[in-house]
Amino acid sequence: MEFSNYLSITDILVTNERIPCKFLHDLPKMGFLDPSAADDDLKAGTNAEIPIWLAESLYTRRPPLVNVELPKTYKDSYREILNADACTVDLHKLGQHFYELGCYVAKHDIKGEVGSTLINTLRQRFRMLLSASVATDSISAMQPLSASERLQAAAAARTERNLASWLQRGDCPLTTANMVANHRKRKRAEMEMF
Amino acid sequence: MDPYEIEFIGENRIISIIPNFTYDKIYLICGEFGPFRAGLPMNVPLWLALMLKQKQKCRIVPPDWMDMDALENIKEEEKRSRFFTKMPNEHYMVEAKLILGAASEDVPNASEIKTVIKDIWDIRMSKLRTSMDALMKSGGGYGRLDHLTMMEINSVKPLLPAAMDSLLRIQMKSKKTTPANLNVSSFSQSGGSSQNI
Amino acid sequence: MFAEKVIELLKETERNPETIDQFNDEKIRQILEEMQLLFKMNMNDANATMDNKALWTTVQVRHSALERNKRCLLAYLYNRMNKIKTLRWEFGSVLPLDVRELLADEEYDWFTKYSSNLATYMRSLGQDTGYNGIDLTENLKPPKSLYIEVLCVLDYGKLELEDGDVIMLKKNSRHFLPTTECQTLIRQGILKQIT
Amino acid sequence: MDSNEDIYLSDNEEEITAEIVLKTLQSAWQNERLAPEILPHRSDMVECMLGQLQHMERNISKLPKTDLRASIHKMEISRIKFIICNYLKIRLNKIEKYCIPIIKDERQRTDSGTNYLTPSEYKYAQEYLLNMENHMKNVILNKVPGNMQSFDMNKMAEHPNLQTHVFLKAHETVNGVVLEDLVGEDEEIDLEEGSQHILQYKPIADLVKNGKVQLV
Repeated sequence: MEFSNYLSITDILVTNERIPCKFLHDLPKMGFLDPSAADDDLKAGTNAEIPIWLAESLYTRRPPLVNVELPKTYKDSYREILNADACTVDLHKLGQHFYELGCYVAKHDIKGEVGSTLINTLRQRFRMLLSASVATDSISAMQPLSASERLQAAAAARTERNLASWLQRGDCPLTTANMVANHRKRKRAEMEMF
Repeated sequence: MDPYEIEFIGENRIISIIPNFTYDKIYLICGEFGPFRAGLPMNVPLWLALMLKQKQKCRIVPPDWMDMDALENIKEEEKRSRFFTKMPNEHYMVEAKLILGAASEDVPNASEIKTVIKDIWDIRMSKLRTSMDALMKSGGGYGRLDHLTMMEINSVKPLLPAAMDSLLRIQMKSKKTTPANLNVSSFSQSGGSSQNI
Repeated sequence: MFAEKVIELLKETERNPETIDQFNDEKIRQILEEMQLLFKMNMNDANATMDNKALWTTVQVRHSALERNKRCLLAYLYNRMNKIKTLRWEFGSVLPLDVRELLADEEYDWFTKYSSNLATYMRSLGQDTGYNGIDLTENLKPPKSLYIEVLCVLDYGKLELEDGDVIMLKKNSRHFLPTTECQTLIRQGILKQIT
Repeated sequence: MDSNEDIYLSDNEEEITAEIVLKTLQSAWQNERLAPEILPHRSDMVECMLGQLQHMERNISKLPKTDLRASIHKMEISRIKFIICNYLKIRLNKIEKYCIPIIKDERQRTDSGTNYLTPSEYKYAQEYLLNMENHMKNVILNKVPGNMQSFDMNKMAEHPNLQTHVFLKAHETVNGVVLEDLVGEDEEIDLEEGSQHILQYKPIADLVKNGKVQLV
């Protein structure tokens, strides 16, 4: 999980995920927030899925304009599965930003069960990251990982590769800078298209 | 860090060589070395030893710890112990790789020695993975890692610290009761203030 | 939904983390237009809140959307600034034309300013000891040997070495050179180390 | 070619050898490399080392090109230049990334004379931030609706994560380091001389700065 900040693209994409909310007040001209309604205005009592950034901004108004509800992935039935054996779950399918989204909704979960499920899940799945980092078939080992888990496993795999090549090689070769090489590659690919 | 940077740090270790030339003392920034007397052992930093070896100006004296019996003992001890045992040298893998790579003819039983060092390394690496998993399961906030060498510590970066960071982050975030407004301000300012001395 | 175009823009950027894309002028213009429109709607509704109090919350919701758009646009620009910095460290202060064309005019201005600030800083290094500055884009890797063998990848021309010797770097020619004098050309992809 | 002549540092009269300067610089480099935040600068060490290198380079130029000693000295110079370049470059990276809080903290530190940045670094940081602000204004901020055109430093600021976990080796025994535990119970640990740990950076930040521990 990245240390989030105002200019972080990752964080912006995470806060674009939708969560279910219940509107507590009428919102004139905001009917489009609920795709199932045809009215121009949004009525109090409507349920709709809206992006986290919007939900947070509506929730923090005084008085709050919405109630944030738990997405089903964080409700009892899923929590039971995760707590039993988190390693059997395909987080990529369940929610690419499982932990990040979980942190947002955990604040709205008074009993604190979401938070402990997240921690449990992370602890259990650490060994999946360990094995994904050394897996020979890295594509299938990476498949069930969430977006942030994939990044961590990929970074660990890079460490493994660097170490393995250090153990094998005698020298430390100088190489073309990364962006230089990539731009040259792209240019070559573009030229070949014509 | 890149393994080559740790190798670079390890190259500062002092080892013994037997030069085949005679020369006055040399005054380097990292210390004075010599005089060089053909046939007489003397101490130099590892990087200098390798440079002279490459120019065929010396023979490298294998470090004391590069000895079959000693290494077999270490290997047995490492297998037996739940914990990491103390290595004869905090850059053992760097020294082994460089000396055996550039001057294997100077080391008696070089290929056996290479194998046993690799065995020790492998045992320790697999122990390291098990202990990382145990650390995460048992708490994941703090760990003591005596006797691990820098190269070994580096092999768990960024995986272990990143996982511990995530754990802490989830604990902090899911605890927060008052959410801040996302687009108006950054919402995880926990690491905000810098330290003053 | 609000602020969707800008998300497309960011997703685009995420797809190619290793290269910089053409500055998306058109999409940015559209997003700025969308913002002006939201703003205008808000001005109108704000004036009408006297009659309809509930409109005030609507105004606030739109304002959140405006802030969101602004945050996304700045993040897009900032992400590109970081890539442009990398260009300076890797290509040097002169960009190849095909790369330069990917930047907006303002971005190229920023590149130039970044580059000259960096140059001023590097020149200031070691002044008290008689060095005329230190180039921090060199010595990036731990040194292993003083000389290395290199292959020239493209026709580069003359290279004058510190000792005064001049060599011709022609495509496919091989040379044995001091590491310190060819490391930058290797980074720039003109020479390749033969191992 | 005597480079081990004793050298004096301007701000304290203590005699210190080039060898010690190099060791100090190397450890400063390693800490800077591994710490999340910018550390107090060691430009005294950098300047001193550059002086040594300069002296050395002058002497080498008097030796024949193929002289063995010349090669050895050149190699050592290369090694030290690598450390210096890498050290300064890592500092620049942090200065750019965290420029807003760094400049803010630095202003207070300058008043008390405990500044972390060298004058050149400070100038670089200010210029960098100014360029960033102008660029964001030119491309985006000046074109958004009137009431939201400001460049808000507090929002824009990116802070180093001081709670990140780091590896360290204790140079001397330090007792009673308090780890913040979120469950509410703080844990106290002792760092014995020579022991190694992984823990949060924040509680040991001062120990890094005063040299009691080394990041690894």
